[in-house]
Formats: sequence, C-alpha cells, structure tokens
Amino acid sequence: MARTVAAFKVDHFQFLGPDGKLLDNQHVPSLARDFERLRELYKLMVLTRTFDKKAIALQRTGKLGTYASSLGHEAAHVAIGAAMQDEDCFAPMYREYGAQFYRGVKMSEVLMYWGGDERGNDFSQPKHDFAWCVPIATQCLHAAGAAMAFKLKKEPRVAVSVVGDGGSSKGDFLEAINAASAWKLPLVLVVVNNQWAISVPRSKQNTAATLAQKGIAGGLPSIQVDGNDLIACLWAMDKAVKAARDGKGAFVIEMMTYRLSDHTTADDARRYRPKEEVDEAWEKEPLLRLRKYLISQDAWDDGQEEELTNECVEFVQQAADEYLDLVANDPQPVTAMFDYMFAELPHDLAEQRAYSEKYPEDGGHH
Amino acid sequence: MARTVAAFKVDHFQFLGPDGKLLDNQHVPSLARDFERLRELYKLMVLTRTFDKKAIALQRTGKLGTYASSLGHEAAHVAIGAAMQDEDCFAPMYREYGAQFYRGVKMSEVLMYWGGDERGNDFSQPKHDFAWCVPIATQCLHAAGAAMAFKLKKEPRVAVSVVGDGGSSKGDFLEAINAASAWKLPLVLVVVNNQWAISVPRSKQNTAATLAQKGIAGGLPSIQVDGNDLIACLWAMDKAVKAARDGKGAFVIEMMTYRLSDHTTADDARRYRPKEEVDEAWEKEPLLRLRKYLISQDAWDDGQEEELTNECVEFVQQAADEYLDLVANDPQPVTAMFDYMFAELPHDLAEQRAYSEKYPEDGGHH
Amino acid sequence: MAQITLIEGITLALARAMEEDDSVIVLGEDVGVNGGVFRATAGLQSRFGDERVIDTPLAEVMIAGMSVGMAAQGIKPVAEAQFCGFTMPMVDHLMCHAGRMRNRTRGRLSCPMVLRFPSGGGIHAPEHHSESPEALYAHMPGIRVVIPSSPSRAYGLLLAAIRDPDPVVFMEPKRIYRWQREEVIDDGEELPLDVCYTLRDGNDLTLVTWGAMIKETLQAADELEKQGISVEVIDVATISPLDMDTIYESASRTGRCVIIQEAPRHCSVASEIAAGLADAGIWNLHAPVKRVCGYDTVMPLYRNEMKYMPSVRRIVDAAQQVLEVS
Amino acid sequence: MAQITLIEGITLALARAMEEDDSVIVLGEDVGVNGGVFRATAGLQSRFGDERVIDTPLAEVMIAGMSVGMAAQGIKPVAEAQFCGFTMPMVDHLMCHAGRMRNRTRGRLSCPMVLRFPSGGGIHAPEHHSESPEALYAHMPGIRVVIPSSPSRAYGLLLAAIRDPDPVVFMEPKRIYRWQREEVIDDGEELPLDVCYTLRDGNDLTLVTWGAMIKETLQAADELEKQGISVEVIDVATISPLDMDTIYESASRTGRCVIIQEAPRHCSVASEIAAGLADAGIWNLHAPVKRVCGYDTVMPLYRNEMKYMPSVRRIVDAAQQVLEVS
Ligand SMILES: Cc1ncc(C[n+]2csc(CCOP(=O)(O)OP(=O)(O)O)c2C)c(N)n1
Ligand SMILES: Cc1ncc(C[n+]2csc(CCOP(=O)(O)OP(=O)(O)O)c2C)c(N)n1
Ligand SMILES: [Mg+2]
Ligand SMILES: [Mg+2]
Repeated sequence: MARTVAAFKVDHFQFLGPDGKLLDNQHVPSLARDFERLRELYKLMVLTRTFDKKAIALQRTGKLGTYASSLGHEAAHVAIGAAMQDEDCFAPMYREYGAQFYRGVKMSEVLMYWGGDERGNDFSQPKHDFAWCVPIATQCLHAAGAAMAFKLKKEPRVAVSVVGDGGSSKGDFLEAINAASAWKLPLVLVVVNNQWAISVPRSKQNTAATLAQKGIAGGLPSIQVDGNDLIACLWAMDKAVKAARDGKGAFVIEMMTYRLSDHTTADDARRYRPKEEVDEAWEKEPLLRLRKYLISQDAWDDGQEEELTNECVEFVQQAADEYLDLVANDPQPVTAMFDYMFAELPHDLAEQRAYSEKYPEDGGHH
Repeated sequence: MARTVAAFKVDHFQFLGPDGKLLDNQHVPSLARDFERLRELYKLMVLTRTFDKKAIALQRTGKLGTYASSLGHEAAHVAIGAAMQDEDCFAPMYREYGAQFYRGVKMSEVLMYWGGDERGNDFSQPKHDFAWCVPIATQCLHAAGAAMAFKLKKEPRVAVSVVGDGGSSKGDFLEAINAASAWKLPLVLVVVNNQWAISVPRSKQNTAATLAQKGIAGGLPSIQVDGNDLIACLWAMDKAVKAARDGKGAFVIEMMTYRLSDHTTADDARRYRPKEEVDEAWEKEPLLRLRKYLISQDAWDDGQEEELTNECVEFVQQAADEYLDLVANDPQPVTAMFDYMFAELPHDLAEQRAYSEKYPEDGGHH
Repeated sequence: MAQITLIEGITLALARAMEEDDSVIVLGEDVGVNGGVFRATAGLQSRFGDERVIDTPLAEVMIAGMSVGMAAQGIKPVAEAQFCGFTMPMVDHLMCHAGRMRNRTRGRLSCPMVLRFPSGGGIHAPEHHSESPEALYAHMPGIRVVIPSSPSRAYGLLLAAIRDPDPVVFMEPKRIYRWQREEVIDDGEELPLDVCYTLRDGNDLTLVTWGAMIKETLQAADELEKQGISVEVIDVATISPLDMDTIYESASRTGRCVIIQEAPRHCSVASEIAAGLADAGIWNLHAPVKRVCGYDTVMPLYRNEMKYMPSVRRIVDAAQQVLEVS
Repeated sequence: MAQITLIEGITLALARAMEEDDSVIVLGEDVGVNGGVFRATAGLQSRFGDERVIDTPLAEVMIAGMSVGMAAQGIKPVAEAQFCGFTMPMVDHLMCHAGRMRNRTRGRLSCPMVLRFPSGGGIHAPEHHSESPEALYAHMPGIRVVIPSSPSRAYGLLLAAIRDPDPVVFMEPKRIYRWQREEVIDDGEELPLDVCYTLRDGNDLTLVTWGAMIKETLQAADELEKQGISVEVIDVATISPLDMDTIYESASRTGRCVIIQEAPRHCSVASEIAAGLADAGIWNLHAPVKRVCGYDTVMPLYRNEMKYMPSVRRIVDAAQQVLEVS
C-alpha cells in the first residue's frame, strides 16, 4: 500500500529572451521596469567583461598568473552581488568578480590575487567577506558557518555562496544544504551551472534533470533560473535573500549559463569542446540581451554605450596600472610569509623568520 | 515565467500492520503468500534477536567489548540479506547482523570482531563482502566502487550498502548517490532510519520530510517503507536489486524503524530518550507482527515457536562457546599486527616485527 | 577545593570559557543532552542553552567547515569530534582553511576555533577509536596542537586554547581521562601554549613524552630510579609549536634521551624531537636518541591494543640501551 | 629510443600497465578527452576507451572511496587527484580504509590502488596547487609513498606502484615534469619500491633529498665540488618504506648529512631521516644533521613561492655549516 509522503518540483524562471524581449509581459517582476537599477547593473556587467579582457591580456603578456575568466557569467554574478546588503557575507569560489565588484572589492585586488600576492585577499571592502576559495565547494560550508554565526548573534544578515556545476557533486555542498535544513540558516546557495567543469560536461556530474534538486535532499526550496537573464537572476536572488533575512531559511538557486571562455588561462577548451556549442552559447549571452531590452525600453542608447565602453577601458587600465605598480615597487618581503601565520609569532616561526631574512632575494620571482 | 522542469515524489510502502494484518489485501505483493520464505526469514529474525541478547549478556559479563545491538532492526536487516544473491556484495555499517547471517557470516565471527579480534572480519562467507565499517557512511562509497567494478567487468552483480539516519547527513552518502546517478551503478543504498543517531534524534539531522528524498539529489528512484514490516522491506529490496541487476541503475530505500536498544553497550539511552517513545515503538516492532501474520495464515504455531526458541538459544550458545574458546586458547600473537599490513612485509616492518617478538606478553589484554 | 579528573578539568574549562565570553559555543555530535559520549560537555547545555551547546547532524566535514565559517565571523566554536578516527574528514578544512585564514587574508579574517577530541588507545574501544594522529595536525602550518596530561593542565591549556586567536587542535588522552585526581582551582588562569612541563627532575636520562604515555613513562622512571638512575621526565604538552629549548636543556644535562609516544613512528612527533636533537642538541648527546613508539602498523582491535603501545618494559629497555653507552 | 620527460615517463607507464593488465583503469577529473591538466593521461582514453579512462564528477571523497571499493573487488584503480591540495578530502579513505583493508580482514580483502597527483610548488600556480604533503601520507600505516625524480624512475616506480598488491600514493614533482629528458626503454621493467638512489658519489658530505628538490640539490653539489668538497647525493624516491640503510651507509662514510625538502619541517620526512641518524647513525656523525626545508608556514602565493623553497644558497650554507665542524 503506497501513500505519497513528500512531493517536490523544480521550476525554471526566465523573463528576458535572448532577443531582449520579455517572454511574458503579464508575469514579469516589477524590477523589469526599474530601469535605473537595470542600467546600473548593465554597466557593471560591461565593466566586468572589460576587466576580464584586460586580465587575460595581462596573463598573456606574462604580467599575471593563471586567471579564471568570468566571461558569460556576468548576469549571474552581478545579480548575486546586487541582491545582497553590505553587511551580508559572500563566500565566493574564484570567478565571481561581478558580485565582488558590486560589493566593493577593487579590481586591483583581484589582479593582486591572481598575480600571486596575498594582499589581493585583504579586500578594502567588504571587510568580512570570505576570500577566494580554490578547494571547490568548501566555501559553501564556510557560508553555512557564517549564517550560523548571524543566527546565533541574532543579526539580520544573510550568507551567500556560489558553487559550480562541477562543485555541486562534492559532499561539502550537500552537507551545507543539510546544515541549512537542520538549522534553518539564513543562507543562499547558488549553483552557477556553466555546463562545464574544466573538460567535464554537466552530463557527467550526474544524470539528474537539474542540479537545483540537490536542495530537495534537505527539503529546501529549490529553483532554476536562466543565468543569462539578469532579471531572472536578480528576481530569484532578491526572493531568496529576503526569505533568508526573514528567518524562513535557506534557498538553492541553479543559474543556467555558459562558460564562454577557457576554464582558466591555463586551459585550452578547444581540446574538448565543440566550437558549435560555444557559438550557440554566444547567441544567448547575458550582456547583449539586456542591452537590447534597455534600448527597446528607451533606457539606453548607442551614445551611452560608447561612453560606457570608454569609461570601462579607462577604469580597468587604472586598476591594472595600480596592480603593476604595487607588485613592481612594493613587493612583499620574504618575511611576509611569517607575519600573518598567527596573531603572535610563535618562537619556532620567529626563529625561521630571522633565518629567512638572510635570504631575502633567494629563489625570487621566477 | 515559470515552467516546471522536474517533479518528484516519495512514496511510503507498508503491507503488514502492527497487528499482523495485511493493510490492503488487493495490493499486497505475491511474496506475502510465500509462507515458506516468510517462515524462513521469520526464523532468522528470531535467531538474530536471540544472538543480540547473548551478545549483550557477554558484554555485561566482561567477555565482549562494546557491542552495537540490532534490536528492532531485524526485519530491515534480514530483508536486505534475503534480497541479495551470494555473488552480490554487501557493505555493512556495524549492526546489520540479520543481513550478514543470511549471507553466511558466522555468529562467532561477529563476536570475534566486537571481542577485539580482527579475525572476525575474515568472514568464512561471503568472501567478497566488505567488513564492518565504523567510519560512518564511508561504506556507501565502497559499495559504489564495488558496483562500478561489477559494471566495468560486466558481471551481473549488485552492491548494497546501509547507512543510518545519522549517517545520511554525511557527504559520503550523497557522493555515493551522485556517483550512482552519474554512472547508473548497480547499487542499492538503504537508509535504516531508526530515529536516533546515538542521542541525536532524526529531527536534528535535517528538517526534510523524508531521508529517502536525498536520492532525488541524484535523480534516483527513492522510496520509503515501513522498516518493521518484513514484507515491505523485502518487496522494496527485491524491486531495487532487480532493477540494479537489470542495468536500470541505483535505488534509495529509507526503512522506517526504531532502535529499541541503547545505541551500543557503551550508551545509556535513558539519558536522552523518553521511556514512552520506546514503549510505543515496542508496539510496532517487527517480530511480533510477522509472527501474528504467519499464525493467522496457519503458517506458524506456538509449538513451532517454542521449538524455534530452543533451537536459537542452543545455536547461539554454540557460537558463543566457539568464540570464547578461540580467544582464550588461540589468541593472536603480537606479530599478528604486522602480518597483514602488506602482501609482503617491508624491511622496516620486518625489523619492528622482530623487535615486537621480544615483548610478546607486554601490555597484554587489559 | 575539589579533586577532579582530567575530563572534569575539560568540562570546567569549557564552562569557564563560556561564562566569560558569550561568543564561545560548543558543537558536535551528542554534546547536548547526552553531554558527549565521555561526558566532557555534561551539564553545559542545561546551563548555557541549546544555542550555545549545539548537537550537530552526523557530518564531520560540516562540523569543521562550519566552525571555520563561524570562527571567521565572530563566533568562537569549540567543536568536538567524537573520536580521533573520525577527524580524518576534517583534515581538509583544517589544513586548507583553518590554518590559512589569517595568512590568506593578511589578517583581515582569522579562525579562532578549537577542535577537541579524545585520542589514543587503551580503553577497549572499537576500531577507529584509538588512534593518535597528532603528527598529522602538527605538520600543518597555522595550527596549534595541544595534548594535556593532567587535570590542571587540561584546564589551563584548554582555556588558553579557547582564548587563543588562532586555531587549536586539542587532543585529549582518553585513557587517562579518569586516571588521576588533582585539585584544580577554577580561577580562569590559563597555561602557555608553547612550553613543556618537567614532571620530574633527573640527571642521568631524559624521557620525553606526552598524553597518556606519561603513565607508562613515569612508571618506567620509577623502575629506573630503583636501579639508581636519576631520570628527568618531560611532558611536551604543546606539540606545535614545540618547546625544544626545554628538551635541549634537559638532554644536554643528561646526555641521554628517549622519546615515548603512542603514535606510529614514521614521520612523527617523536621523530621531530629526535631530529632537533640530531641538529642543535647533538654536541651534548652521549648516546643514540631512541624512540619508543606504537608500531608502524594499524592500531589493532582491542585485544592486542596494549601490545601495540609502548610498555613500561619497552621504555626501560630502551633507557638501559642508551645508559649502557659510556 | 626516444628521449622523454618525467611526465612522459608517467604516461608511458600508465599505458604499459593498462596494456598488460585489463583490470587497470585510470580515473579522475579531466583525465579523459583532456588528458589531465598536465597531460599525464594524454591519449589514453582514445587508446583504451572511456570504460578504462574515466572522467569523474568533481568529488575527491568519491574518487578515493570508490577507488577503495573497486580495488577490493578486482579492479586496479589508478586515481588522479588534480593537485596536491585537493587530496586532503581523500585522507579519510586512505587512512581509514585503503591502508587498513588487508589488515582489517586478515588478508581476505586488499586494496591495490594507486593515488597519483602532481605535488610541490614552483610553477606559478594558484593557491592550494603547490603543497608537498608527503609526510601526511608517510605517517599513515599501510600506505606506500613514492616520489620519482627522473623520467626513468617515474616509469619504473609507477609501474611497480600499479602492480603492487597494496595501496601506493604516488606524488609527482610537477616542477620537474618537463625539466630533463632521458632515454627510457618501454620494456616493462619496474623499479623496487623500497630503495634510495645514489645520484652522485662523494666522501665529504651526504645530501639527501627527493622530488623536485634534486634540482637545487644537484646544483648545490656542483657548487660545493667547485670548492673542493666531495658530495654524495641521494634521491630517497621511496618515502615509505624508507631505505635508511643506504642513508646510514653514506652518512657513516661522510660523517655529515644535510636533508633537503620542499615541505615544511615540523614532523616531516626530513625529520624522520634525521631521527634515524640520531639513533642508529649517531656514532658515525661528525656534525649536526641539518634540515633545509620549506618554512613552517603556508606555501605563499606564487610571487614568493621560490623564496619559500630551499634555494641553492640555503643548501650550500647548511652544507658549509656542517663542514666547518671538525
Ligand atoms: C576540491 C577541488 N578539486 C579540484 C579542483 C581543480 N579544479 C579547479 S576548477 C575545476 C572545475 C570546476 O568546475 P565547476 O565547479 O563547474 O566550476 P566552474 O569552474 O565551471 O565555474 C577543477 C576540477 C579544485 N579547485 N578543488
Ligand atoms: C564518521 C563517524 N562519525 C562519528 C562516529 C561515532 N558514531 C558511531 S555510531 C554514531 C551514530 C550513528 O547513527 P546512525 O547513522 O543513525 O546509525 P545507528 O547507529 O542509529 O544505526 C556515531 C555518531 C562514527 N562511527 N563515524
Ligand atoms: Mg562549471
Ligand atoms: Mg540511527
């Protein structure tokens, strides 16, 4: 004798089509009419893409280490940043520059980090956000811990973390979902599904219909949105952040997008990915559709676009100069590797630090 | 604009009520009429419970180490064993004696293990099953590995693993679900939900309606059964094992039961668990209802019950004697800790082994 | 003043730390109503509430990862792992995050967390309950490792660990949880996290150990004293950073040193101490530095566990070997 | 015969092992079409099919746990972890299962798996890509640890590791993946998993190292030779079990030993070797045993990574210190 004890569904939300037209004028959220906000976010998306191009150029000319591009993820990333308050806490993976720029992280800091200098992680703002997190999915548990801290301290703050389609296979992500469920944490977990984990396609992570449904493991509300549609991303994030702040617990949002670049500058995606797939993805990319939409609503025009382009290029160049100046003229000394290990340097490290000073130039930057 | 991209449900199955009556005569599986099989399994359930009592008595009298009781889990465990073929592979946690006895593990081996002697893990049968696994949920991935091996070797074999309500929170369990999904593994994952993880109640593991729904994270068919109803447990296991063997992939089954005992002999559940809850659980325990059912179907009677009781006591006593004799008269020498570390003893261990022979009695059994 | 056991010293320090700092919380499996499987957190939940003494789901990665997250955001988590063997899934968050948070962010964020757990063998426990993994944690940069061996040191060192602004792995020698009673004054006095304790002065030989092995080591010292040998016994207590100065000083006086540990030998804490002696300490040594350790094998199930661990006789024999050298 | 690099030696050994034994499979992230992020498995999938060269989901616990399961059930998995830092989640299954399977079951089951991964710093990689965690693995009972440092040793040792009936952690010094070319004959000849290699004979001083540090160590030896010092250089290669006999023999001839490693010093492999010398080797030492190591800090991001690692000058200085002693 069977009785159904639990039922679930995963809904997919999209408002803006690749052609820049609203899919259904009756059901669009009000933010689709908030042109001022959309314009601001559009600008940040363009700025982020401009930054990306510069960073890759720096890497190609030997001025930056391995860099993880955010090309194609701009809507998802910017929406994440835009939905959060300053006092909320972001636990990024490694390519969410759009979210971080919105929150105040400086471009020169991003460059410092990928340029091999820890000072990039010392964000001038926001002081409490987590640093980039290379061990994939671990950041989800740090965010869960932050959410727990806010809950325990009765602060109306929300923690937000991001994981990739690849990272969603890791136990850490699922333990974070479980924790969020157990304690009703003010936590938003975003799966930025860009279809690839380096060379491994989404289909190899598992055969489930969605990645959003991982949230069902913990009974969390779980939805999917078009990750190239800024309006859908922001609408979902707003909703999830509000629910979390209101004490209603956690949310899982899968944002469907596409990694238009190589995985990082150390990767060559042509080895494993058909050109047609990439070409097709370009048709759906997030910037163009938002621009078209804004233009169609008389909220943007070609003149503004040109002005923006110039502004972005200049702004990014300044950040690059700042970065290059700092690493050239104010590099961290060898002792910098000791000075932040502990609040107070233990005797053994003090000894090693003194020794290291005898070899300040050894094995330098190679 | 929303469209539903995935929908799921978790069904609960029960055939036999606590009163020993079938809940719905129209929908019972045919195995409810296979009295020979049910009788055989009933006997094993009684034997398992008899063993349990003996093991606890041995522990209480200082003849056995910490022991994890299976009291109340007999239907779930025996059904797991009964649904498997010899060549299938079982990856137990630590209290699934009913399943193991069905598969051929000797009672004296169980006692050896909890009696602190590795030889208990050298099952006389089945040679390929995994040993007891104390680090919770890790066994799920070993089973996934076994299932992968069978798949790669194109052998029609199935791997089965068990995890508790507590263990279902661990990433290992969820990574096993994900692996099963990615490769369509011939794997059955059983959550034996006995409502407690030592002192932590099910409600603290997470707030999801079921634990079965963790399978949805990987898109696996996921069901819940009354874990005190042997017929439901066996029906579900048969179905899952068959699907796995037929190349249809993995299954998650949550068996709802209750830990009628302390967690282990090192635990005192009265500290954290209301007596009423335990009393109530006794009303639903698995043996009585199956006995009532069999009696009601003229498939069992009091005379047989008495005979069975005597047989079980005698059988268990023999196992206990065998165990006590072995550890008393044929203990493992100190060198036994070296001899199975590697196929061939490396030089450093050979040296340490020789040294250890100088201290054969040191620090003996204390 | 009450005479208390080592584990009671732990409980006392936990209560004290929670009393004096609202941001201190305790979390782990069964730490709440049950008070921990060894009763280390007994009574804390009823005293401080279930928002400060938190039963967690059964998920060690989560406990470690969330502790890192909380610690970076203003809470001071004191996480309990139920047994040493179950800390292995936590290694990732300790190594890759707890020990790096401050350094990674140039001090912007930090990770003032404690991970405490019962360690070592000898209580007839099942598999995976009896390991001594201190070397793994001591090898990780950015992590302090502490192992108390008396009620008062348990109290003082745990207080210090909780107050410390950086992550501390606090390993509790479960075999001696209830071995000795000692008067411990609950005055909130902490002990330094970087010094050894000389438990017994002597001139002929230095025995260096920590954790539950101080039991056999002190017994061995007794036996040796009966043979007229003057033995110094050092309890390392703080494994990382290691107070080698105290050990150098003693070994340079006695010229002879034996190190005793329960853990396997290969790449261990005993090896680290011996290596220090082979370098800065070598001129004053009159004999080889011996290590008496658990074998480089899996810790056996309980019937043979005491055979695995250094016995008094093994310690005495090693001592005599180094004493024979003239 | 082709002159090949170290990483090509790896690929050659993988292909050979898969050719000769159908039960050998390769699995890991990006090992298939992509051939691994360093191209160690390049060409294997097209040659052996995607049932034997398997791209996995991104889940290290799963890779380790399933490898244990497969290995116990008749498959010989050669798992790749993408970088050293990402092996930390695998520690649990290695320590608690791979190293214990045979012992736990008294030989009924075993665990013939290999976990191979690029290790060490020096290639300008991001955070967590540059650690040298060999001491963690070497401390675990039941696990062999191997680090090749030349194309031919990579080939011979990996073949042996794959054929070995027990678990092997095989760490590849990525900094020298393409440093030197050497003629390697693909004859299926394996090398023993328990011996050191003497790369250079000498009488005044023994330098002991492994992995990528052989580069700086050989350079230091050159410099010292120019100063008229005869230097013996030993490549340990097999970290566990450790061939101390070769090291004792050399150090007893030269009386002086410096150990060089990239990893932090505390409780490390260098410490183990020094500890051995402090015991069985002590009578023949004429000078303190020095360890030149990575600092006991987090491996810095790439701009300072070479400052973290032992430099030629640091090695030469340590050598001169021990040579000054008479
Ligand atoms: C735990 C861990 N394993 C492996 C890696 C190496 N690695 C870096 S990025 C990456 C793929 C990530 O894919 P996904 O999660 O989809 O995120 P994306 O890069 O596509 O945004 C891998 C395997 C890592 N950083 N961390
Ligand atoms: C990884 C791990 N963490 C902690 C423990 C200690 N421990 C043993 S049993 C148990 C509770 C298990 O509860 P559950 O998974 O529900 O299984 P049950 O014992 O109820 O059958 C705990 C915490 C363990 N064995 N393994
Ligand atoms: Mg991706
Ligand atoms: Mg349970």
